[in-house]
Amino acid sequence: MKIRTMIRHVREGFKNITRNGWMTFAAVGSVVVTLLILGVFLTLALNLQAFTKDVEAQVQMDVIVQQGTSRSDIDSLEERLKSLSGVKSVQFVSKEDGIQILKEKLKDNADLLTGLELENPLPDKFVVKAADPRDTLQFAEQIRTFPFVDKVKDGKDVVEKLYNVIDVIRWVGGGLVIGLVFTAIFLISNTIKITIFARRREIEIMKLVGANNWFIRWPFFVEGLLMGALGALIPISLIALGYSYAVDAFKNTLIMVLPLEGLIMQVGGFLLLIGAIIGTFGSAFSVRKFLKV
Amino acid sequence: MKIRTMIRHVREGFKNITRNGWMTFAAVGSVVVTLLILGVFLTLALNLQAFTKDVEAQVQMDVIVQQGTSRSDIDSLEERLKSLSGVKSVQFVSKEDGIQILKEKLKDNADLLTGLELENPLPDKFVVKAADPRDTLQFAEQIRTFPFVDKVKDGKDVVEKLYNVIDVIRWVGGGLVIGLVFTAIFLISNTIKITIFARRREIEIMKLVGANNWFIRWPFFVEGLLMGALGALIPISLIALGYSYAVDAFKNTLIMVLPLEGLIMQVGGFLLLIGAIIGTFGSAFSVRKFLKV
Amino acid sequence: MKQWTHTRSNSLKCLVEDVSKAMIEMQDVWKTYPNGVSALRGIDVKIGRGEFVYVVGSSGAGKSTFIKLMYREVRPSKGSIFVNGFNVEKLKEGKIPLMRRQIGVVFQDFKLLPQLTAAENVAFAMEVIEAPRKKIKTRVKEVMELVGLGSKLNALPNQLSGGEQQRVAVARALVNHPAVIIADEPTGNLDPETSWEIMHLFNKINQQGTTIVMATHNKEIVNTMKQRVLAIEDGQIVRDERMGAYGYED
Amino acid sequence: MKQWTHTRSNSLKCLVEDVSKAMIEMQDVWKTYPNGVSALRGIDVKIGRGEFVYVVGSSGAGKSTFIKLMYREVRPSKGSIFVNGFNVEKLKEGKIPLMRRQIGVVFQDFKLLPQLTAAENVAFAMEVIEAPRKKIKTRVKEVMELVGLGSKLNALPNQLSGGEQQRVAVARALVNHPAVIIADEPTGNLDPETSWEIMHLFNKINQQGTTIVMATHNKEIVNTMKQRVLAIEDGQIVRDERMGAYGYED
Ligand SMILES: Nc1ncnc2c1ncn2[C@@H]1O[C@H](COP(=O)(O)OP(=O)(O)OP(=O)(O)O)[C@@H](O)[C@H]1O
Ligand SMILES: Nc1ncnc2c1ncn2[C@@H]1O[C@H](COP(=O)(O)OP(=O)(O)OP(=O)(O)O)[C@@H](O)[C@H]1O
Ligand SMILES: [Mg+2]
Ligand SMILES: [Mg+2]
Repeated sequence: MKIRTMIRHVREGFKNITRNGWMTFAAVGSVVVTLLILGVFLTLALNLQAFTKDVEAQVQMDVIVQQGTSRSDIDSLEERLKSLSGVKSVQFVSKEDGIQILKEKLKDNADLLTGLELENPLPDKFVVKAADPRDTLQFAEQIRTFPFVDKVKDGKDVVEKLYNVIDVIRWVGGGLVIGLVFTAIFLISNTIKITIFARRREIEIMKLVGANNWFIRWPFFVEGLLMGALGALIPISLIALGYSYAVDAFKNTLIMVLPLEGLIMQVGGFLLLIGAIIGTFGSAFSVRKFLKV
Repeated sequence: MKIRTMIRHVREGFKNITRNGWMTFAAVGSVVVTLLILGVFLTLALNLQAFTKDVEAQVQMDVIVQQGTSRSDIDSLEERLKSLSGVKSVQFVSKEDGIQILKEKLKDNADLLTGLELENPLPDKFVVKAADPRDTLQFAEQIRTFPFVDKVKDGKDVVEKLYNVIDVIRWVGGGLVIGLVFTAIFLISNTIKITIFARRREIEIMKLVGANNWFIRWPFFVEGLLMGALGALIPISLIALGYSYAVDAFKNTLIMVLPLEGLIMQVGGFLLLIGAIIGTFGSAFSVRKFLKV
Repeated sequence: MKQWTHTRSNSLKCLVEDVSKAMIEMQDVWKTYPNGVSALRGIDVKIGRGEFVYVVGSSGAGKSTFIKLMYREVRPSKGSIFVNGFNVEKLKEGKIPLMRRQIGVVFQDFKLLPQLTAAENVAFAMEVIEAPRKKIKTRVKEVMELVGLGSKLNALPNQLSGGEQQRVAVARALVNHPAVIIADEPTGNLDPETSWEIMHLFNKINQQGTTIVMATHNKEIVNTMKQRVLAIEDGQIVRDERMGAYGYED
Repeated sequence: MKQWTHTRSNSLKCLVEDVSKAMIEMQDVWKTYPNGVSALRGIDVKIGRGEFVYVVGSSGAGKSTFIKLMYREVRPSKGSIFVNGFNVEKLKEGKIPLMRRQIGVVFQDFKLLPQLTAAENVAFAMEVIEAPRKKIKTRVKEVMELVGLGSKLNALPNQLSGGEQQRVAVARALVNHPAVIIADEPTGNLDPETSWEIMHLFNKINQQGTTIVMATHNKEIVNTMKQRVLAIEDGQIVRDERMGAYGYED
């Protein structure tokens, strides 16, 4: 193909956007709305994922040291725990710290414990966190076999329930996002298909006048790319705007939200990618049907 | 309008579905996918709402009775609490019950409390639930003024945080549902608009041949209604099927899901309504633009 | 062969209606299209009830524009138009279809509904006036046979030859026995023999009192069937002859 | 006025090409449309390089079908078709455009691209063969002036009169100096004078060696410009005369 022909195709692609005015407008409208909903969803899903990661990261286990273990044995146990690959942090909590913490837990009824400081029945312990919280229960099994370890409290019941809930949230969230991605792909390519169906006579005429398939396809490629990109830029801007308000609104509240820049790069990049790819190939693919003349 | 004309319009509406074969097919495809995503969302949102209601329903307050209050005074306090309008349940927890509960709470460290039974330092209390959990804090204020009440533990901090989280979930969920409803309306009517735009010449011809606006509109009404209804029935069936699996899958798990029948009635009814209304009026409305001939 | 006087006498049958008033009247009509093309410039013309008028002129002279004004496909930039008592420009929106039902139009580009069969296309014009189904069926068959398409009832427009499509358009214009038939080049895609059949049909209908306005390039037809001829050049009526001829020599 | 012998002598210029072979050849070609209509029944015909052939026949006889076979708009049910050395039916998909670029077609229904202006429509046929932009611009202007539309370059098809649209279709068919021009009723919407201008144009092009096949209903043209006449009736060639006449009397 000659360069001037390539230039011609790009020029025609641009012109077609305005030539088909109303129809292109409507189609881009559909792309915008579809990608907007997808983008809002991705934004929420990414935040939800960050939130569940955060919750998971709080999972830890108490490694209870046997009563009467010597300081040096405790130190060597600490070394051993720290040397486990995949362990993120090991924090020593002495029996004295333990009483304080228990008191805080009982709050109003803390006075029940007065006097216990003198003959402290609590053990020394280590609070251990795994780098990957999902390994916690496994580490617990392993640590139980270590010397000087009385028992390991991994809160198995609670942790398993927590994982259960998090897994459901992730599956549902992930399923929705994937479903929405496919929905968006379908809706965008379907809309483009309809607009091209409405122009099938023109494609037929072009073929009858001697155009080959690529000559006809190229301007549709360009047009589709433009429509997709245009249809992505609008929702990206809207989401960036809306999200920056949300970040402000949730500042100083319990709810943690991801920072604007990184999120917009991810969501925006993805929307632009979908818009451009589906726009381009959706239109090229739909044209194919009418090229058999 | 004569009856035979009405019959003719209905017949033409049905025929048009097949006459425009491919295009109608594509348009119904878009309606199906749009309503499917909306339906899945509504299903999740309804379940989420039920879940948050459930969590809210667990909010309660402890009304601590002053030490040494006589049994009859306690009884009259109970009467008084029960007579408050808007209070759902009032449960008496004696100091003895209190120790048991505390022991369970401390679990492994329960032995710390041995001996406390003899000189029980815990107070008697009432556990009070409001019919509308949101009124709990207000009731707490009110109950604090009652005689023989030492203090009211309403867990204000925690409850307020909980409400905060629930409110965010509801706002986000509600916002998404409303957003999706509008998205669906836009996408469906836009798709129909494009298909009608592709047939604008026909509308023009009809007018030039002497058809009046209603004569042209009626078959489009019927066609739009059919497309909308068809486009709603498919996702309703899919959601019913998928949801019945979900109900089975979540049986005997932590996650509570709403029963199939009620949900499908609500979601299905809504989708059918949207499909039919947008189908009918979307097409009639789009036709209007081309009637000015 | 029909004569103008003949036509006149036929129109006497319509005395009960307002014969004194013209069937079609244009007063100082101008048309400039939005792109600046001035298609008609000061048209003044009266066409009586029962007349048969040829509109001739070179390609792009303004014949179709002149014709499209009559049923309000095109709106004049200036001037007034009366058709069968309707003031076409002052008509309320709801009345436009009523006006159009008085007129059978053969469009230059046929304007058939592509999704409907030949018979359905013709039937459409009758459904619009809410005729009973049975009557539609018999009448549609009748006119389709009149134009020689009795065997093509169920063909879609794109399954018909150019001339067949044109005859469907003719059939649709006739089907409701309109007061006026306006035909824009109705024989452009027909062979001479078929053209003459259509012309004889128009003639017969005209003799029954229908006003006919027909734009045409067919010199032979115009010259043979001596009727009134309106010649349009460059947007103006340059000739208006009773019993005229096509009048261009090459 | 041109004679068949004249045409022959012109085609001698093409001796370097394969003159012995016909430009267009059909061997026992049949066409039955999917709906069962049998449009062509056993067509055998040879059209030599540089010939000028009129195809006549009544409406629905099969002229357009005959013509559409040549550039593969319609596929035969049976038989083989050769155009300028291409075996039209055996052609690989990728070669079809190459074959079509040898042929300039004036379609009966014009087939103009509605979104493009008159000039852009004509230019399209040149863009397809990747002609340089400047050459396109000058050549498009040239042919548009040849068909008398020098002032309508920027009008969209729906802003043109019927005859003007038809002439844009003619201009598009000429623009690439094709080896064959196939014209289906190219003067159906033109007044006699403009028709003659187009015919003189075709004549000149034919004298330069271009083969021309033209379906027409215009008796006057056929009878005046004595050329080969193929008469099709009911899907069969019923007459094939050198220097023939339209040959139907009404
Ligand atoms: N796509 C089609 N499907 C079915 N039948 C068709 C189709 N195209 C044409 N026909 C039929 O085939 C026959 C020949 O049609 P064709 O278009 O070749 O006629 P024609 O000679 O060009 O007529 P005209 O002078 O009216 O243009 C006609 O009876 C027509 O109805
Ligand atoms: N919609 C339009 N917009 C702009 N210009 C137009 C439009 N329709 C027609 N014209 C121009 O107005 C002039 C008259 O057009 P009209 O269609 O009335 O011609 P005509 O006499 O019917 O010609 P033909 O015999 O070719 O059909 C022409 O120059 C044409 O280009
Ligand atoms: Mg015209
Ligand atoms: Mg034909």
